[in-house]
Amino acid sequence: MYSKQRIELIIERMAYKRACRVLEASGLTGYTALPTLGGFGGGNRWQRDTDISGGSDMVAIIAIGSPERVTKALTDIENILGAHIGVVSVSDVQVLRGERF
Amino acid sequence: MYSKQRIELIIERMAYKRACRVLEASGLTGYTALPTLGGFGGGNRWQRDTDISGGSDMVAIIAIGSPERVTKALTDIENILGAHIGVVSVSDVQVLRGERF
Amino acid sequence: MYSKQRIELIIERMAYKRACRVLEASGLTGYTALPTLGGFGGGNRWQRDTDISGGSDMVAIIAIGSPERVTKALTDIENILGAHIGVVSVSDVQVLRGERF
Amino acid sequence: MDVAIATLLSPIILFFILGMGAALLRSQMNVPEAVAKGMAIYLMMAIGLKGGVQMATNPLTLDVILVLLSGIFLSAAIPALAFVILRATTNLGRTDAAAVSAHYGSISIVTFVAATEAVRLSGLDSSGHMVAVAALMETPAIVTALILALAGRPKAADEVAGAERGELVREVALNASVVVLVGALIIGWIAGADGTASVQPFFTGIFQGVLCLFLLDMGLSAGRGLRNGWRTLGATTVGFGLYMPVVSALIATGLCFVLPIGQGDAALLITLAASASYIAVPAAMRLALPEARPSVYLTLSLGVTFPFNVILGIPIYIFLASLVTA
Amino acid sequence: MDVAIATLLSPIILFFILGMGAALLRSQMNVPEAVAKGMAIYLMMAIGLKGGVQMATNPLTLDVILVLLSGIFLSAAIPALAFVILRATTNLGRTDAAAVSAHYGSISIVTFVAATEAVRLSGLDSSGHMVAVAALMETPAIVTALILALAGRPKAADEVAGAERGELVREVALNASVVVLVGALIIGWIAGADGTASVQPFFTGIFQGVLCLFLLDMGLSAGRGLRNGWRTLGATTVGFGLYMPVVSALIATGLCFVLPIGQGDAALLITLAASASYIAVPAAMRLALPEARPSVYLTLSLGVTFPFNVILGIPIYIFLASLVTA
Amino acid sequence: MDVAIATLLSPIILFFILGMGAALLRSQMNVPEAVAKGMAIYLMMAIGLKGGVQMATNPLTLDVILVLLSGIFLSAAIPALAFVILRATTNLGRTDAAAVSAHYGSISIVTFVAATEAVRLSGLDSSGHMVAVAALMETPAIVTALILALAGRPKAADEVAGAERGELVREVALNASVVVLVGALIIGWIAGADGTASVQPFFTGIFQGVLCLFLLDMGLSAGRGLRNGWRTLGATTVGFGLYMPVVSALIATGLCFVLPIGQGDAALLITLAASASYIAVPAAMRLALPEARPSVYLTLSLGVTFPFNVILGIPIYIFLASLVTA
Ligand SMILES: Nc1ncnc2c1ncn2[C@@H]1O[C@H](COP(=O)(O)O)[C@@H](O)[C@H]1O
Ligand SMILES: Nc1ncnc2c1ncn2[C@@H]1O[C@H](COP(=O)(O)O)[C@@H](O)[C@H]1O
Ligand SMILES: Nc1ncnc2c1ncn2[C@@H]1O[C@H](COP(=O)(O)O)[C@@H](O)[C@H]1O
Ligand code: NA
Ligand code: NA
Ligand code: NA
Repeated sequence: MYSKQRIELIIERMAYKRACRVLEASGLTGYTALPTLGGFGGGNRWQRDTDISGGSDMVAIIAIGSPERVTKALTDIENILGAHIGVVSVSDVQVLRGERF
Repeated sequence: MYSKQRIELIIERMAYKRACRVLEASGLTGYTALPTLGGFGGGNRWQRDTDISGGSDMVAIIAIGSPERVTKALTDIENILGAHIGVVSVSDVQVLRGERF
Repeated sequence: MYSKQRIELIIERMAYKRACRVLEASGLTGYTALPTLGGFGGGNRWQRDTDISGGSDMVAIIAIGSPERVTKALTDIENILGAHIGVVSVSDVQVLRGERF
Repeated sequence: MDVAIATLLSPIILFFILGMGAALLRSQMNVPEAVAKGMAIYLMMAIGLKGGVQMATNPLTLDVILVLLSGIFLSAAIPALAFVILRATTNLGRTDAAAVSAHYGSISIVTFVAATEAVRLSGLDSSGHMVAVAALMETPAIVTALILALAGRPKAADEVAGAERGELVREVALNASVVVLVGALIIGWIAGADGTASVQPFFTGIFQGVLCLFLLDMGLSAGRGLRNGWRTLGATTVGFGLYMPVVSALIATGLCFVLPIGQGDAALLITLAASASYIAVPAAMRLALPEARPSVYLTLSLGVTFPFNVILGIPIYIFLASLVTA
Repeated sequence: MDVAIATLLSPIILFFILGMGAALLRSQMNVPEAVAKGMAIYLMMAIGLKGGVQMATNPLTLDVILVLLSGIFLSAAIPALAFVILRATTNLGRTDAAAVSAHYGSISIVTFVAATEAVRLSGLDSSGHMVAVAALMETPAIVTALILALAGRPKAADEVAGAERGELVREVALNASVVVLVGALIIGWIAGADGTASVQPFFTGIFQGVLCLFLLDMGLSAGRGLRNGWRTLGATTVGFGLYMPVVSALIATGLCFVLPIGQGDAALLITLAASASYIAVPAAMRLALPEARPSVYLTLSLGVTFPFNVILGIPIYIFLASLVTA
Repeated sequence: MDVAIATLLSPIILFFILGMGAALLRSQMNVPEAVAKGMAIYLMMAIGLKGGVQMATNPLTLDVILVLLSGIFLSAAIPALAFVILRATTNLGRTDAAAVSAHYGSISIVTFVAATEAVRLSGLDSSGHMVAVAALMETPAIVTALILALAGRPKAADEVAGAERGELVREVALNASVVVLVGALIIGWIAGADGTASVQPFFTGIFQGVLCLFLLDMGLSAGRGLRNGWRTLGATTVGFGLYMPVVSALIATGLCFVLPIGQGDAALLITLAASASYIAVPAAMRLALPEARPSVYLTLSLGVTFPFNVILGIPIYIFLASLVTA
């Protein structure tokens, strides 16, 4: 097993592509996006279904990578999160086939 | 980067609102809910699609917060999980903009 | 709180049942599968919606269990990931009601 | 007999059997949840509108009100009987038995629709207010079952953390099927046949076809429920899922003898009594009695009783109704 | 007056009110997102096709081109007025005010459809090129609003990381509603009445019914938006959501006096001016002005102005149109 | 020629082109997966029912059985040829080549439907048992391809962990398209024209319209597949995706000369031979040959061959069929 880091970025859907470009530019070899149902933040609850506008829709992006690449990505993610709605967290994980990340 | 904790609560959908209220009451500043597809527990497999009743539907709730708030939330979550179907786990994460959590 | 491990397996949908069987065979008491929206890997982006073939569809499987069971599961997961598209990571978590895992 | 065969060979039932067969053979096919939910809302709108339009032409007579009250009575009374039978013949605990009995007092709107079609195929008439009866029968059963479940408790149980006053009432009184069914009924009543003419191609024209697709999905759902869940049920519990609808049907038949009700409506009332809920009641039970096991009540209602009713029960209930008016 | 009541009692509006009521009463029911999105695409295909088929039979005269240009003018000009009003009467900052005003310059296609039905119910005719007007009015408002928002900035703001040249233009010019509406319009134009005959049962026959289901969902969406969001809006902001559509309508009415336009088309142009976007513009604003608060502009457009227009506004706009041609 | 133009200008094809254009221009619009899956099930039910009803009126003659067997033969034989061509002209390895060839032996049901429409537009008749031919042609190709792929392996490969005996057979024999197509065919056969009359407004009335929406989505899917995937394909591989359907069509045409088959049915059989699978076969390949690259076979089948067939191929295949019966 190899030690890597895992980014979990929860971000508004309209900024999803921007986040993707940033992750790719940082050299991360992959990421996966998951849909969300709803949530709470800034004192407001939101819910995906029956929000016809999709205005508060979020996606969760998971990316596993080496600490250097993760650190590199975080600078730009911080910039995105200055403008866009979202939250990011980083944790330590172990992976198989470490050369892939 | 600031050290925080991440709660991951997988809970039956009908108890989702109860879990939300508990998380909000504990002072956590936000959470995000994700849909699920299926799973396994107690010896039974379940699958979301084509379960017309939605009876075994689960949601995954992710909340990032300070250790104190997370600890506070866990007492009530333990109570909910005494009655409702679900699993909770807590892990350490690093975040940007630590004052938000 | 009890110390356990959390497997996060992101794997192509057609291999989902195989992964389920492996997780169950390793003695893990439960897992939950989450849908995905899209992602990036091997230089290619993919997106779930409007990919009529479902060919690049992935699922994310989360399983919490004791380190021994997780280690046991990982051998077979490594075998699956030799043939199928996917990524696995393991992290440390704390749980309530530790006897369940 | 002819009715039974005609019903069995209608595309709706055949698609149900197809779905159930595919699930039992472990096919991986499925209908997306979102589509199934969308169709469920559509079906309830269509049923409600149709009932409302019919009610707009018929005054709300005392006879109708008697039938409405009978529906409420059946929904409230059947769970008590079901509870006694379950406690006497199965090894289900008090809470599980109460939860199961709530399902049998309440109704299945799809079974109701399938019965409406079979009634029509038999050349009988049914009236729009039976939709109102169906809507009224959804919830009284839940009240009875909660009384039964909680009666046995030493003292009021502690609330689950995060529970909120009124959430159960809101769930029971404002769930999708009540909102859409009752709402569409009222809209049909207000707008009448003329006002709804422009929406009929959608709500009437393609109704039967959508029902085929929905029943394919119901078949998959029932088949999978049965295959995953039957092991958790003892033989006596499975048996209950097969004879209880007939018991409820007989009670309703008895009641029909003293009610001012036509043959078609009687068949529908009997079917409603015999049918078991698998969406609204399970949701309410998760909130009110979370310790009751969904694998028991869902397998029974969706995997055993629903297929029984749709394939075999409805012709029996139409036959019972013919006795009443004979 | 009769038109107002007929509109109010049509199933479409009644289902909207049902959904809004259920949401305000905190019902948990919802229509799956996927189904709502599917219906939205369907509705735009149907509207586009219908418009295209009608345009195929009528030549593109100078009169028509004048109406098209008027639509573009209204979409571009209304935001400037809205911006001035918002800055003068509310406490919204420059960016929020610009974002809100973009919504009021642009249009809501569902309001347009509801108005088309009401116009038809009033016995008036409307023409296919009004769909083209609707499509053309979607985007100019965004340009005006961006100019207003950015004019106040000391210098060009730094780009958000990951932003790409052209992404905003692509989003604005190739979003689903532009692609489907304009695409279907052209397809209807090419294929004509004969070529589209075989698809009419889907796109015309069941259109009204699908609209009922869609408006039920819109009602849920609007009601929930209003319930969650009204606290973030001050009274003057809510007021803006109620009088701004009337202000825009009056401007459009004035323009209609000098335009070569029929009564039905005038009613639609006025409605378009009065309607506010809640899908396309919010998406564009998230990309272009992410610091503007969606809770403000969405609550206003979807929770306040949309219900106002659908329930009360449309009869007013039809009345205004009758003044023009009188 | 006229047929080619009429086909090209039908709304179905125009919506396909619209979707493909939008995707190639990088529009972000999409049709939700759940809706697309729901429509796919609907289309297969409709096709199956229609075929079954037609078969109910025509006896299963020896002529029909010959056509059925020819379909099986084509499905089994074409992959062998495709494999040889791919190995000779492209740099694909044995496994990739085998996986691709499975797709070309199997069929695309949407191409089949589009051809059925074009055949009808050309004034030709086709018969219900062609649906059975389509269903039968889905799987033999997979068997051939697996033999080709595994023949080259030194010894039986180790099983993937978690693989289960029978899972591949279940996937191939009980996937959604087989279950629904064959199931609906049998249901149509049992229920006949009378029994299915009440579901015709759904399954026939709105069929063409739903097809438009589905093909819009297919266009988006094909366009995106092509845009993301074409770089992984060499020029010779792309070429294969363009000439292989014609090669298969010519083989089928040859066979038609010796078969007792009408012109419409011949056109459909040729189209089936020319069409390539993009749902059922990819799924089977992921289980059976996971090391084959989906980006190769999906891009080829969905991004190259499907658009070719739908836009240009079908008129050619109808022309080829006219040679047979001439
Ligand atoms: N480092 C990663 N972190 C998260 N997901 C990944 C990562 N690498 C690959 N994936 C997911 O796995 C899929 C296949 O990746 P690959 O095997 O690299 O082609 C991608 O499309 C992603 O959804
Ligand atoms: N602490 C948190 N943990 C998880 N998700 C969060 C958290 N805070 C915010 N979110 C998500 O981000 C969205 C926007 O939050 P905010 O920026 O606080 O308005 C919320 O609706 C949540 O979905
Ligand atoms: N160890 C676990 N890891 C992840 N999810 C679990 C685990 N155990 C249970 N679950 C989820 O919780 C549901 C109910 O589990 P149970 O309470 O064991 O019946 C399962 O169907 C899973 O979706
Ligand atoms: Na009942
Ligand atoms: Na406007
Ligand atoms: Na083929």
